[in-house]
Amino acid sequence: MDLNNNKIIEMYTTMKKIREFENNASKLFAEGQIHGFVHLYIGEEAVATGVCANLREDDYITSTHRGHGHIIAKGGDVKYMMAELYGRETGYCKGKGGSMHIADATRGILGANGIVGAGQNIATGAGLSAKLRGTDQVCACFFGDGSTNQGTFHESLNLASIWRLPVIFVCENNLYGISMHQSRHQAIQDIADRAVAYNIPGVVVDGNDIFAVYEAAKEAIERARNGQGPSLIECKTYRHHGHFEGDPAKYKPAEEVAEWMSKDPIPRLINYMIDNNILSKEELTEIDNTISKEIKEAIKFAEESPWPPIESVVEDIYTDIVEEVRK
Amino acid sequence: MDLNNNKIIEMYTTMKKIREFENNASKLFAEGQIHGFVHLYIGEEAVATGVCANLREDDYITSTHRGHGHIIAKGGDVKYMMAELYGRETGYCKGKGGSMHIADATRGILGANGIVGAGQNIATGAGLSAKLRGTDQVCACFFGDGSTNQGTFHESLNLASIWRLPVIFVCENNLYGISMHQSRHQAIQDIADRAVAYNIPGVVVDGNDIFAVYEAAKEAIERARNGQGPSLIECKTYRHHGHFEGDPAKYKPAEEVAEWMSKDPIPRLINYMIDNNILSKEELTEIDNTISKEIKEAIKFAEESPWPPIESVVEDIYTDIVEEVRK
Amino acid sequence: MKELSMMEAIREAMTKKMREDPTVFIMGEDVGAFGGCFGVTSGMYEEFGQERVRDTPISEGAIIGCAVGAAATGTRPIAELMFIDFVTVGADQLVNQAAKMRYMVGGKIKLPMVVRLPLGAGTRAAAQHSQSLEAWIAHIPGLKVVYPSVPSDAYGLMLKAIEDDNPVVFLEHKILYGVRGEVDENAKPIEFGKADIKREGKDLTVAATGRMVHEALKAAEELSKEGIEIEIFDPRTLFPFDKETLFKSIEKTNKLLIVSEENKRGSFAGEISAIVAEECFDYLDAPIRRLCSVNSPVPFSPVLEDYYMPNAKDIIEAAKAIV
Amino acid sequence: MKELSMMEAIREAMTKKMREDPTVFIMGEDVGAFGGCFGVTSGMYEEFGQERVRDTPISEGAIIGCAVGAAATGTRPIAELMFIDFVTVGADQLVNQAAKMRYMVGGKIKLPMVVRLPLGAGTRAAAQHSQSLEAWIAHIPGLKVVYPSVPSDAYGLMLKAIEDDNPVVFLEHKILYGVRGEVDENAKPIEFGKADIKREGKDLTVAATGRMVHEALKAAEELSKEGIEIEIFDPRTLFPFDKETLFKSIEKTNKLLIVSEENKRGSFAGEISAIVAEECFDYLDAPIRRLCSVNSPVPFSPVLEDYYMPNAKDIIEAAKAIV
Ligand SMILES: Cc1ncc(C[n+]2csc(CCOP(=O)(O)OP(=O)(O)O)c2C)c(N)n1
Ligand SMILES: Cc1ncc(C[n+]2csc(CCOP(=O)(O)OP(=O)(O)O)c2C)c(N)n1
Ligand SMILES: [Mg+2]
Ligand SMILES: [Mg+2]
Repeated sequence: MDLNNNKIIEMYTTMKKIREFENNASKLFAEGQIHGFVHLYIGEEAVATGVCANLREDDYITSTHRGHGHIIAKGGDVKYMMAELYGRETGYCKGKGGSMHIADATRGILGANGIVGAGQNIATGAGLSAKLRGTDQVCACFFGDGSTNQGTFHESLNLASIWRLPVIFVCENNLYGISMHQSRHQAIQDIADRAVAYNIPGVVVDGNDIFAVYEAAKEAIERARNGQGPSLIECKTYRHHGHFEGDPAKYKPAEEVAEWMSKDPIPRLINYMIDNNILSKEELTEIDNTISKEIKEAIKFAEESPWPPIESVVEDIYTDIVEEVRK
Repeated sequence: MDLNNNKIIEMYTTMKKIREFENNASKLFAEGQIHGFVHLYIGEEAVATGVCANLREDDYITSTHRGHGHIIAKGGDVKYMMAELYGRETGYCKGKGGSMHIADATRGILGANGIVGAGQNIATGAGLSAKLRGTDQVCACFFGDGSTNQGTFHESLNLASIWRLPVIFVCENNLYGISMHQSRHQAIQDIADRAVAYNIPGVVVDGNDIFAVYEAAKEAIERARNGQGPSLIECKTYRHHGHFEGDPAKYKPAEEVAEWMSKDPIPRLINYMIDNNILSKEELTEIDNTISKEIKEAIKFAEESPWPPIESVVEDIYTDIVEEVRK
Repeated sequence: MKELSMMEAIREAMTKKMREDPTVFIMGEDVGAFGGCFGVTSGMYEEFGQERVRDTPISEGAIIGCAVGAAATGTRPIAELMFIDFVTVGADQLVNQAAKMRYMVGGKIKLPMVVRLPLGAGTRAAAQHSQSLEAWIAHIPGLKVVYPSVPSDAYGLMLKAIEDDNPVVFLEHKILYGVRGEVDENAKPIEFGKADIKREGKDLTVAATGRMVHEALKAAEELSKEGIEIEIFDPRTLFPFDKETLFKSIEKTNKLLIVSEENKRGSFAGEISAIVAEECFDYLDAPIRRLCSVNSPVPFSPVLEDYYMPNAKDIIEAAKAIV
Repeated sequence: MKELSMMEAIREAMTKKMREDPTVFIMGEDVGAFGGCFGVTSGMYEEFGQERVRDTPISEGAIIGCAVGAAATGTRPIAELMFIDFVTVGADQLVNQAAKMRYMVGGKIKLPMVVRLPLGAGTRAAAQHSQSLEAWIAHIPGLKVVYPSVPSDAYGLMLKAIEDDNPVVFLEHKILYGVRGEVDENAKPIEFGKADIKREGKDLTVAATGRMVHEALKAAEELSKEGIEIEIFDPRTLFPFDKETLFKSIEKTNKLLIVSEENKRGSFAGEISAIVAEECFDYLDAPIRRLCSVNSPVPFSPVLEDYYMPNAKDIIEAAKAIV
């Protein structure tokens, strides 16, 4: 493993920041501060982190309804994210998008997406664009197990394959599409097997092992950057919460939950770091405190931000037409 | 092989009838008797014939824009088919459908279809219906190589697989989707490999060998009837004409055409029958003459049939509402 | 008579038909033990089992397309999509298959199927989970379109939708799921194409659908205090559409305001206006007003979303400006 | 000045922009060496090669969705679908992604992309290859909608469409591909939202789009012989829509007939009627008539298809009945 300690600590910081952001989002939702649909990434932090740790700022990602983790991992600012969850003018989307649509074009974040399967298509477009413009940018495309039954999955992998597009398809197999266990929504165990249909590499990794994700992503991203085309990486993971906040997730058997809680990627990485003297407990506490402070500030920023002016409802539809849409 | 001579002769008759129907359709189109889009099945006759020879009258099929062969093989009457191509009142669809929409519900023919990939979904519905009604009917679903890149292919095979539906997915790989050679529209050689993605059997057969098709279909249909779920059969074949009548098919290399003409399924079966004394040349001529007469009569029937009355434009949209749609 | 929520009324109607007819079944994402995204099918899985209350993978095209094949071959499927926004994912199956199949084959196949589409804004769910796309559906020949605003209508119309031998799109406004009202469970199915006058009045006809019927009712209370009596016309089905009842109302009031949650441009509200401007013009004393949502995607922020949609206050203002 | 067919005008405009701007490219089924289903891109593959004139698999969702991603990241894709009927297969990508992305992200992404959709009946291609779905497109906030009726408009509007930084849907009536007319190849792009009066008249305003403009022109010749002068209003873009020019015409004629090949129910013709009934009512002397296609799927048989659509004769009759 060619990972130096700084990189490991950086990845830990990202994972922890996602966890902290999500725990707070959960609390704020329960308190009625945040409205709409909120899908949390708790438990899956190693996936976004391990993949994005290999990306450059000018690389692209596409995301899903469960997007907070991807966005933080790609460098999104939690202040603007939180303000967006609050629906404030200072949010990433000026309050127009909310949790399911956060984007930051300056960092190649092409947006969370409320339509299951939509990101796959968009990722092929970003890959094609990079290719046509002659850059070596790549696009990492995140999506869930449930979305691999949408036609878009199939069409996008096929397109990326025949055009050898620089796209890394990252399947977050968290065992469920809402209440549908994977064993009921498809007849295969490993989604990575679907790579066969497109003649591209398909690998399975332990999605709760940050190093495994990192290595698999590294290889796939190198391939993509070198013009060798797309890959499919299936990360086996688990979401700790319900599908959305408010879902009691009665469909999850208790043993399954217990088993996966014991595989939580964050304690796992902490143990590794402590055992290998990468970080002392004190240093860890310091990092955690910094994160905690950053999230608190983000909440404060959001709370203190103004609501968007109602006139802005007609702005940002087109680059040019504004008032005409009101009528 | 458990085929008796009568069955072989019956299959020959079907293939020859398709060929004769299509040759005439081609001529009539060139003469301006038939309008719109006409996609001919010439060269692919063994596929529909070999599959449908295993079906019961109450089994279902779904078809494509290239549907004449499927419909004849499933027992469609060439008289009503030809009248439909002519747009006459006596046609299968009363002139409302034309070549791309011929159906005969009394024989389980759920319709040709102008939308590439649409039949796959409909086939799963027929399979589900058979299952829910507790019958042992099956549905054979025909589609082209090009259509296997549509999302519908993926979604349907997945659905049929998890629900173990009695559907036989028959891919007619004629090497092209219009002008796109298979090697350019997907990165795999054998479409049957895509079965892996759904954990169902996938087999490749020589689609110009009526016996190979028959045997593969027989097995898949038995599985389906016994509740063992769907299968994917890829039949390698070739269309002799352009994509539609009027397409000069400049994209086909001459050697490729020559190679496939030499594999024409009809002479191949004739040779087999003669060599094995299944049929004498005289008997063959008699069959051919009967077919030729039947098609001539169908053309006469079509030509002499009246146009649909213009008032009928508002009929057959709903089972109940008629005049109200005019306004 | 029983007091039911809109959601319960829909569920009870489906349950009644499923008890009567073994060929009726439901399919959709998480409609089984989970009870559906909004809970509409809650408890039905327990009664009818997984064969008749079928969980599907996330494949809207396959759901509608499978329903088409099933309807064509002797069953009566009810397909649920989680949000009308996802009908875009299965639009071919609805528009080119379900709606046209019977016609294309010359009337020899019938398609008794219901597609249930929850719609509407107000849940802070943003642009891809809040649309009102009834204009799309109503534009397509071959579909019937139902849009109830109260539990008793939902009950009677759902009974009819399941009995109907044609593809019926059943629109359910999410915000109305909790609205309660009296339902006669022995009531007959409600015929399609029969509007309901939700309130009588003489000064202005207000044509409204779905949630806007309730906003209009609120507005009517206020306006009445000021001596303005609006008549509220609820078509209940967009196709077939009950022109006669609408025209009769306009003959009385001579004025028409159409209220709809749709984006105004290309809305079904526009269709209603066009019908009246063509066939009932001589009774009109004033321009036909349409009060619709802004022509923008649905915004997330509560302040923007509330402003985006028409409400009782807007109706009051518009009514006063006309009368 | 050069005489070009509509198809050539579209091709020349695309070629011009592709020469000027290396980020413009085309993708679609068989658009390469084959030249496209109707031949529109014929010869472009030879000039620009397979990278910029890209054949795609049969995956309409992927085509539009890929264009969205490409447009968001620095290129200017032109996506061709073979028939507008197939937009149902990629409707999510057009409606929930292309149209809404900019809004959902607060204006921080722009999507300069063109989606070309051949439409219309008259080719004996039946119900799944003949629709006029412009009402669907125009209903969706976030899209611009262009519908030219003559080669010079097609040329100037296509230049503008490619320059525009927003998703533009470009509608091409198949029957008009062969229609010829003078085109100034040095002409400037035509601004969106500027209608064109295709013929002046004082007795009746006829609003028409696409092929119906030509039917109206034929009708005008006949009517003129009988002393009736119709004014033909061609909006050229459905959104933005040039109300001012339409209202000015109605202020003169006081009568409006809208002619469209769409199914009447829920048509964009209805939207035009509703705009006028709301904002220009006082100038109207007569009911607003809509002359559209029958509310049926498009039938195959030539006799039925011809009857299904409005033609010059129908326009003459309708005009006489109004004037
Ligand atoms: C086209 C579409 N269908 C359905 C939904 C509703 N929906 C939102 S998330 C979800 C489950 C997604 O499962 P998966 O892809 O495994 O992602 P996960 O939620 O597990 O991260 C569903 C069905 C949607 N948003 N879009
Ligand atoms: C959704 C859709 N996209 C495109 C078309 C246009 N089209 C008709 S047939 C065809 C090629 C189909 O190829 P394949 O599936 O291999 O069938 P084949 O014609 O070879 O029998 C295409 C692109 C269509 N009818 N429907
Ligand atoms: Mg999942
Ligand atoms: Mg083919």
